[in-house]
Amino acid sequence: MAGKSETAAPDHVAAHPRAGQVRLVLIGVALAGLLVAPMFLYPIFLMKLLAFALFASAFNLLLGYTGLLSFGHAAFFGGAAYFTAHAVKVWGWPPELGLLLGVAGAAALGLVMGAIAIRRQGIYFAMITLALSQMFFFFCLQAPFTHGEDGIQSVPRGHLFGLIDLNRPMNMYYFVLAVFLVGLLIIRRFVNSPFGMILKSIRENESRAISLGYSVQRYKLGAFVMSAALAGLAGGVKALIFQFATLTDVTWQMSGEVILMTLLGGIGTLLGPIVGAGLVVSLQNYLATSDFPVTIITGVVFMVCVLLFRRGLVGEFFATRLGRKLGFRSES
Amino acid sequence: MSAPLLKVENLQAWYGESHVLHGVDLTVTEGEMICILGRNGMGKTTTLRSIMGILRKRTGRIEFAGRDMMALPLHQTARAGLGFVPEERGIFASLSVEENLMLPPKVAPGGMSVEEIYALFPNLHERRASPGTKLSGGEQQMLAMARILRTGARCLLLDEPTEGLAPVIIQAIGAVLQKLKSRGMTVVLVEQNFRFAAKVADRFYLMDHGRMTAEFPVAELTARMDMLHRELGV
Amino acid sequence: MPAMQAEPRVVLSARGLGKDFAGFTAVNNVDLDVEHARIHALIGPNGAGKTTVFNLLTKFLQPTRGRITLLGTDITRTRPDKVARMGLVRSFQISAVFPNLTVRENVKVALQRPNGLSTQFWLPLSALDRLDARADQLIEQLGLAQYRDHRAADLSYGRKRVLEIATTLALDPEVLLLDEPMAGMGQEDVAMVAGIIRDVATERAVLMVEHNLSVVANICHHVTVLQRGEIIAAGDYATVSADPRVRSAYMGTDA
Amino acid sequence: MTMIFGIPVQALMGQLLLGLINGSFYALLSLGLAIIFGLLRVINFAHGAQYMLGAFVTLLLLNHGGISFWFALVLAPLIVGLVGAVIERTMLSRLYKLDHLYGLLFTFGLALAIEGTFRYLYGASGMPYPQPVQGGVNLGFMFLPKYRGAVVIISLAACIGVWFMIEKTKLGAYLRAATENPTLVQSFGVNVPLLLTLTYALGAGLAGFAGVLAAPIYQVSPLMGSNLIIIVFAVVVVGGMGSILGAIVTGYMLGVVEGLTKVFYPEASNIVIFVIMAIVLILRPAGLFGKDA
Amino acid sequence: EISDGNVRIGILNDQSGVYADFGGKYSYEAAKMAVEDFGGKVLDAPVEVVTADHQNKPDIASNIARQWYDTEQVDAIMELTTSSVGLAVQALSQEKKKITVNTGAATTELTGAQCTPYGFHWAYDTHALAVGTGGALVKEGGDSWFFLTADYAFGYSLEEQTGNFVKSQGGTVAGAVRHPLATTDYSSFLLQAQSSGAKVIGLANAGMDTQNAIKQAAEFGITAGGQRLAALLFTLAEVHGIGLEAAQGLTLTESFYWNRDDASREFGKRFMERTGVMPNMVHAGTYSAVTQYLKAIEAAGTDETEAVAAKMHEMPVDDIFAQGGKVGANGRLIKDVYLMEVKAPGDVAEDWDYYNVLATIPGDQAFLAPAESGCPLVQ
Ligand SMILES: Nc1ncnc2c1ncn2[C@@H]1O[C@H](COP(=O)(O)OP(=O)(O)OP(=O)(O)O)[C@@H](O)[C@H]1O
Ligand SMILES: Nc1ncnc2c1ncn2[C@@H]1O[C@H](COP(=O)(O)OP(=O)(O)OP(=O)(O)O)[C@@H](O)[C@H]1O
Ligand SMILES: [Mg+2]
Ligand SMILES: [Mg+2]
Repeated sequence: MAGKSETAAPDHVAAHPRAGQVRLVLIGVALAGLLVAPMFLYPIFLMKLLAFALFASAFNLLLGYTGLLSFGHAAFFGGAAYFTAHAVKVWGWPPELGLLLGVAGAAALGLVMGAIAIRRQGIYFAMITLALSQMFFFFCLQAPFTHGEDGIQSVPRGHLFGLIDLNRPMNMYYFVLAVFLVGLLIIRRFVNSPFGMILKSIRENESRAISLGYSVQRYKLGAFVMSAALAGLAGGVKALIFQFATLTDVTWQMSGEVILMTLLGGIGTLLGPIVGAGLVVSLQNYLATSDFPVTIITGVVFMVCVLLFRRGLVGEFFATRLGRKLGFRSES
Repeated sequence: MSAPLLKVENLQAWYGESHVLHGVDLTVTEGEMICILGRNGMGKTTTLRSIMGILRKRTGRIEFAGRDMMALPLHQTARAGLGFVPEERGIFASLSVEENLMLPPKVAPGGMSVEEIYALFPNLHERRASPGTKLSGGEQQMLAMARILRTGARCLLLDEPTEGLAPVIIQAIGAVLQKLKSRGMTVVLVEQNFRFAAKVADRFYLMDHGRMTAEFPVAELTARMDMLHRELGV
Repeated sequence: MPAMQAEPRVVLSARGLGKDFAGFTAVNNVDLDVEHARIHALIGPNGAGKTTVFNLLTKFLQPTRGRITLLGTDITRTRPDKVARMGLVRSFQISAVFPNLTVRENVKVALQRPNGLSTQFWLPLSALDRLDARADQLIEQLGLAQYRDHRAADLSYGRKRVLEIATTLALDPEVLLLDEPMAGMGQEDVAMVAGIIRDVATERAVLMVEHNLSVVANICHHVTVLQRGEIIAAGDYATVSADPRVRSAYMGTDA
Repeated sequence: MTMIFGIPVQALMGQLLLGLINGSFYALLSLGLAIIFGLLRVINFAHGAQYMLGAFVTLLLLNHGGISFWFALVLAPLIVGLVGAVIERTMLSRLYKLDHLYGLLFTFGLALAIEGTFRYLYGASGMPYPQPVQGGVNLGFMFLPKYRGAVVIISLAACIGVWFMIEKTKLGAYLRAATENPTLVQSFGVNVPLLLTLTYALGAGLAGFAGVLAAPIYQVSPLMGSNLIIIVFAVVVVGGMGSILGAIVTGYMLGVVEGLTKVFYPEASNIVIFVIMAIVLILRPAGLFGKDA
Repeated sequence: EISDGNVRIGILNDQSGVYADFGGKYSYEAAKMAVEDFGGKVLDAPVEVVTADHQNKPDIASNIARQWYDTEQVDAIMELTTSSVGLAVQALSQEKKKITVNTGAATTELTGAQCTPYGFHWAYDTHALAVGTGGALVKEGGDSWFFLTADYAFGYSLEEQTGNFVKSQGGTVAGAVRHPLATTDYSSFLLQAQSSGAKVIGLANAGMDTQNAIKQAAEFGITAGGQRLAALLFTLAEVHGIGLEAAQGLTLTESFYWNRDDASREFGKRFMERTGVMPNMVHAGTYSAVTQYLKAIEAAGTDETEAVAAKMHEMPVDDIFAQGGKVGANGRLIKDVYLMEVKAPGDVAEDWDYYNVLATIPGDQAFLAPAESGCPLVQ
C-alpha cells in the first residue's frame, strides 16, 4: 500500500558504516530479552504477545510487500486454531502434528479464498476477503466440529515430539518462542528473495509486470497462501497456548485487529508488526480489568494512526535521522 | 500595449522537498498568445500548474486581471477566468464524452456553443455517447481542449496540446487556436513541437531549470534559430 | 498486400483481426506481418485503432475476430504473460515503470525472468547481483547511467520512456512492440532512441506506433496505415506517403 | 394446505415478505454505502455505526425530548448527516489524496470508537423502542404488522428519490467526475470539497434514516450496525461497487433470497449472501450492475 | 492455613450483554452482601470479591479465570452466567484445582458428563426448568411443541430436556429452529414456529433474547392466533424488563421468590436498597453460594481446595435461598423450586410483587438424582 502521493523521504542520510554491527547488537539484546522475559512477566501474556506478533507479521507479508490489504485474515488464524484444536483434542494428535494440520488447513483455505479474491484489486480485494472470511465465520458458527458459541474447550497441550511436556509453562513458552522465530525467519527470507522482488514490482505497476511476462495472479496467490499459512501457524499456536479455539478468532473484528497492529507498528517493516502487536496486546491486557472498553481506545488509535502516523511507530522511527543512520529502511 | 492580463513574478514552486521553479517571471497581455519552450523536465508543466493553483507549494506573485491569485482556493481560479488543459488530459472515465464536454460550469459568457465545438471536432460528435476514456489518445486531447472552450474562460493554459497527435489534427488544433486568437482569447501554450508553436504564438519564452532564460517576439524567431537549435536540439 | 509473401522470416502475423467494443468496431479485418530484423511502423490518425491492435497482439484484449500467430504458434487465446514469455514484449503509450524502484532495479526486474530467478522465494536477494552487469550495460546504452540509483518516479517523463525501453530490451525479446516511444521526448532523446531502435532491430522484429514522421521515414522499413480500424495503405514510407488517401486522412497537406 | 416443493405456500409467502422487509434495510444501507464509495472511493466502515447512531438519536429524542417517531424520521437523519459532515470535513477529507485503503481503515477505527462509546454509555444489550403504528393486517398467509409494511414503502420511496437525484442531475456528473480527479474538477471552478462533504453527509444521513426505521423493529443497541454492515458490504459487492441502481436492486433481491433460504435450507441462511457474492465474483467480477473495472 | 493470607472470590459474568440484568452487576452486589453478612473475614483472613465482564465469550472468560488464578490469587469463581462459559471455566478450574460455584448457567452438563470434583451448580438447571414449566404446560393440554433455541450449549440442553420431558408425558415435538445468541429479529423464526402448527412454542433461550421473542410474537399476532409461549428460562428480572402488560399469564420456574416468606422478604428488601431491583434466583443463589463457601472454609479450617470441596459436599444448605438443601456427589445443590404465574397488572399489591406461586416442586423431582446425572464421579 504505497501511499500514493507521499513522497519518500529523501535518502540523504547515509547509513553509518557500522550500522550493521549496531543492528546485530540490537537484535541480540532483543533475543536475550525474550529468553529471560518469562522470569519477570506472566508467561501466558508473553505467549499471547508472540502469537499475535507472528500473526501480524504474516499479515504484513501480504500487505507490506504485495500491497494487498486482506480484511479476512482472521479466517486463517481462527481456522487454523480450530484445525489444530480438533486434531489435538479429538484425534489425540501430538501438538507438532496438530500445528502442521493447522498450517496446512490455513494454506488450503488461503488458496481457495485467494483464488477468488485476487481477481480484483485494492478496496475490492479487501471487501472480498472480508466477505469470504465472514462466510467462513458462519461456517464455523454452524459446523458441528467447532461447537459453535461454545468453542473447542480444554484443548490438551500434550507432549512435544512425545518428550517435552508443554503443560509446564516454561516449556510451552520456549516452544512458542521457537515457532515465532522460525516464522519470522521464513518471512524475512521470503520478502528479500527474487520472488519478493517481483511481488514488489507487481505492487508498483501490475500491467507492466504482465507485459514483462510475469503471471501476476500466481505471484499474488503465492504470497497470499504463504501469508495465510503463517497466520495459520500463529492461530494454531494460540489454540495451544489458551487451550481453546473459538469464534472470536474468526470474526472480522479480529481481522481488523491484526490490521491495527500492523498499521500501528509500521507497514512494510519487519519489526513494525511485532511492536504493534506488543502494544495492542499490552493495552488490551491493561484495559481488560478496567471498566473502560478497549474498543474505544482501539478505534481512536486506529484513527490517529491513519491520520497522523501512517508509517507507524517503527516506520516513523526508521524515517528519523537516527533510524536512517542505523541503516533501517521500510519497504513501502 | 494594454495592461497585462496575467503577471507572474518570482514564482517558486516545490514538489515535496524538491525545488522545481526558481523564480519564474512572465507577463501576458490580453489577447496575446505566448509559448513556453523548453526541454523535458525544465518546469513548464509545473509553471502552468502553479499558476492555476493546482500545485499549492509555491511562493511569489501571480496576478490575473488585476487580482492576486495566490490566496484564492483552487475552485476560485477558474471562476476568475483561467482555464487549464492538462498534459495528461484528464478525461473522466465514468462520464460519457458529452458529459465530459458539459462538465465544467460556465464561468463567464462568451464561450463556444456545443454545436460550434462539434463542428470543430467531428470525432467527438461521432463518439459523444461513449465513455470518455474509451477515446483514443488524440480524441482525448481534443475533448480536453473542447470542454474548456465552452466555459468562457478568458485565458487558456495549454500543456502540450499536440503531444501524440496526428499531423491533420495538429493542423486542426492550430486552426482552432488561430480562431480563438481572433476572438481575443489569451493563451499560454507549452510546447515541444516548435514548428507548431511558431505558427500560432506571438511571443516565446525559453525555459531552463525552473527559470525563464530568454524572451522574444515571433518576429525574432529566424534570428534566434541558432540559439534555439542549441538549446532545444530542434 | 504483403500478407502473401509469407516467408519463414515472418515472426508475428495477424489475419482478419477485428475488435468490437459494445457495438463500435475499433479494429476490422487487419492483416499484418512483422518480419525479423525489420522495423515495421503502424501509423494512422488518432483513434484509428493502433493501440487497440497492440492490445490485441499482446493479448491485453481478446480479439473479436481473426487469428494471431507468433513464431509459428497460434496465440489467439493465450494469456498476456505467456505471450510475453514467448518473446513478444510491448511498451505502453502512457509510460509504465515501477515508480518506487530504482532505475537499476527496474531493469533487473525484467532481467530476472529469462534468468529463471523470479520464483525463488528461498534465495536471498543477493542472488540477483549477477544481473547487475547486464543491467548496467543496458542503462549505460540508453544514457541513464547517471540516474542509475534514482527512483523511477523522480525521472522526467521523457526519461521514464527511455527507462521503459531499457526494461523492454532487458528481456531480449523476439518481437518488440513500441507504442509511441518518442512521445513526449526532447529532440536529442528522439535521435538517441531512434538510434537504439535501429540497433536492436538488427536481431529482432520491431513494430512501432509513431506520430513522428521523420523518425518513421528514417528508420522504418515498412509502414502500415490504419484508418477507422482498417488498413488503407501499406508499403515503404515513400509509397505510403505518396498515397492520396493517406495524405488526406493522416498527414495533412503540408507534411 | 397448498405446498411448493414440500413447503406450505403460507410459510413461503411469509418468509418472502419478511425477506423484503430485511431487504429494505439492506437496500437503504447499501445505497448510502454505494454513494459514498462511488463518489469518495471510501469504503465507509462506519456505516453501521451511523445506522446505529440514527436509531440512538431517535431513542434519545423520544426519551429526552419527547419527540415522536415521525418527526425523528426527519430530524435524526439530519443530525447523523451533520455528524458525518463534521467527520468528513475535519478528518476524512485529509485522506482522499492517499490510497483508498486508508479511508477504509479510518472509518473502521471510527466505527469501533463510536460503537465502543455507546457501549460504554448504554451497555451492549438492546433498548426497546415503541412501535409507532400498532396492529397489523391479516394477509391470509401471514399477519403483517402495519409498521413493517410501512418500512418497505418508505424505504422504496427514499431509494428511488436518491437514485434520481444522483443519476439524472448535473450534480451526479460533478460527483462522478470528482471521484476520479477532484483537483481537475475543482480547477474547473466547482467547489469540490464542499461537494464531497455533502456527499458523505448524504450517505451517512441515509444510514441514519435506516437506523430510525429499524429502531422500532430491532431494538436500539450499540452493536446493531456492526452485525449488519458486513452483509451490506456483500450486497454492494454483488450489486457492483459504486453502482447506485445495483445497490438498491441487489439489496431487495438478496433480502428476498435470504428469506427463501430460511424456508428451504435454514442452516445456510447466514451464508447464502456470501455464497452468491462468491459466485457473482467468479462469473462477473464487476458485480451484477457494475461496469467493467 | 489460608493461602496468601486472604480469600478472594471472583464473580465472572455478563455485565453488558443480553444477560446483564439476569445476573450482571447485581450478582456482584449479592456476593459482596454475603461477605459483609458473614463479617468480612473468615478464619481471620479478609475476604474480597473481584468481578469481571466476560461478554458471554467462553474464551474471554477462561482467559480471565486463568489470569485470576495464576496472578491474582483468586480462590474460587462463582456466578458464571451462560453455559458455554460455565463449562469452560469449570474445566479450567479443575485443572487449576480451584472451586467454582455456578449460579448463572443452566446446563445439566455441569453436573453431568462434564462434572468435576470442585465444580458446584447452585441455583437451577435445565432439568428443573423442563420439569417445572414444561410439565405445567403439558398438564394444561399443551402437548405439541416447537422450540426456538439459542444456538449454544445452554439452548441445546434446555431444548433436549424439555423435549424429552414433553415426550415422556405423551406429547410431541414438532420441530425446532436455532437462533444465534443476541438475535434482535425473531420474525422469521416465529413464522416458522407458527406454521408448524404446534400448540406451544418453547423459548429455549434466556435474558433479553426471550424478552424480544415474546414481544415480537405479540407483534405478529402469534399469541392472538391461539399458540402459547413457554418462556422456559424467565426470571423476575426479565418480567420487570418487558413489563406486566406483556408478561402477564406466563408460566415460569424459579428457585427463589423474594415474596415467599419472611426471610426472603427481608433479604429482598435489603438487596433492593443496595441495587434498586429485587433479586431473582441467580442473585439470591449467588448470595447463598458465597455464604456456603465461606462456611465450608470455616468448617474445614483451611481454604485448601480439596478440603473445602469436601465440606461443601457434606454440609447441608440452610439460608434465605435454600432450606434443607443437599449437595450431591456430582456437585448439584438439590432444593425445592417453584412454579409461578405472572400476575396481571391489576392484581399486583406492591412493587415487584409479580408472581403467584402455583406449586412447589420438591428438589428430588426438580433435579436429576446424582446417580442418574451421568456424572462419572458418581459410581
Ligand atoms: N509529481 C512530481 N514529484 C516530484 N517531482 C516532479 C513531479 N512532477 C515533476 N517533477 C520534477 O519536476 C521537474 C519539472 O517537471 P515538469 O513536468 O514541470 O517539466 P516539463 O518541462 O513540463 O517537462 P516535460 O516536457 O517532460 O513535460 C522535473 O525534474 C520533474 O522530474
Ligand atoms: N476499451 C474500449 N472500449 C470502447 N472503445 C474503445 C476502447 N479502447 C479503444 N476504443 C476506441 O477505439 C478507437 C481506437 O482507439 P486506439 O486507442 O486504438 O487509437 P489509436 O490509434 O491508438 O489512437 P492514438 O494515436 O490517439 O493513441 C478509438 O475510437 C477509441 O475510442
Ligand atoms: Mg510537461
Ligand atoms: Mg494510441
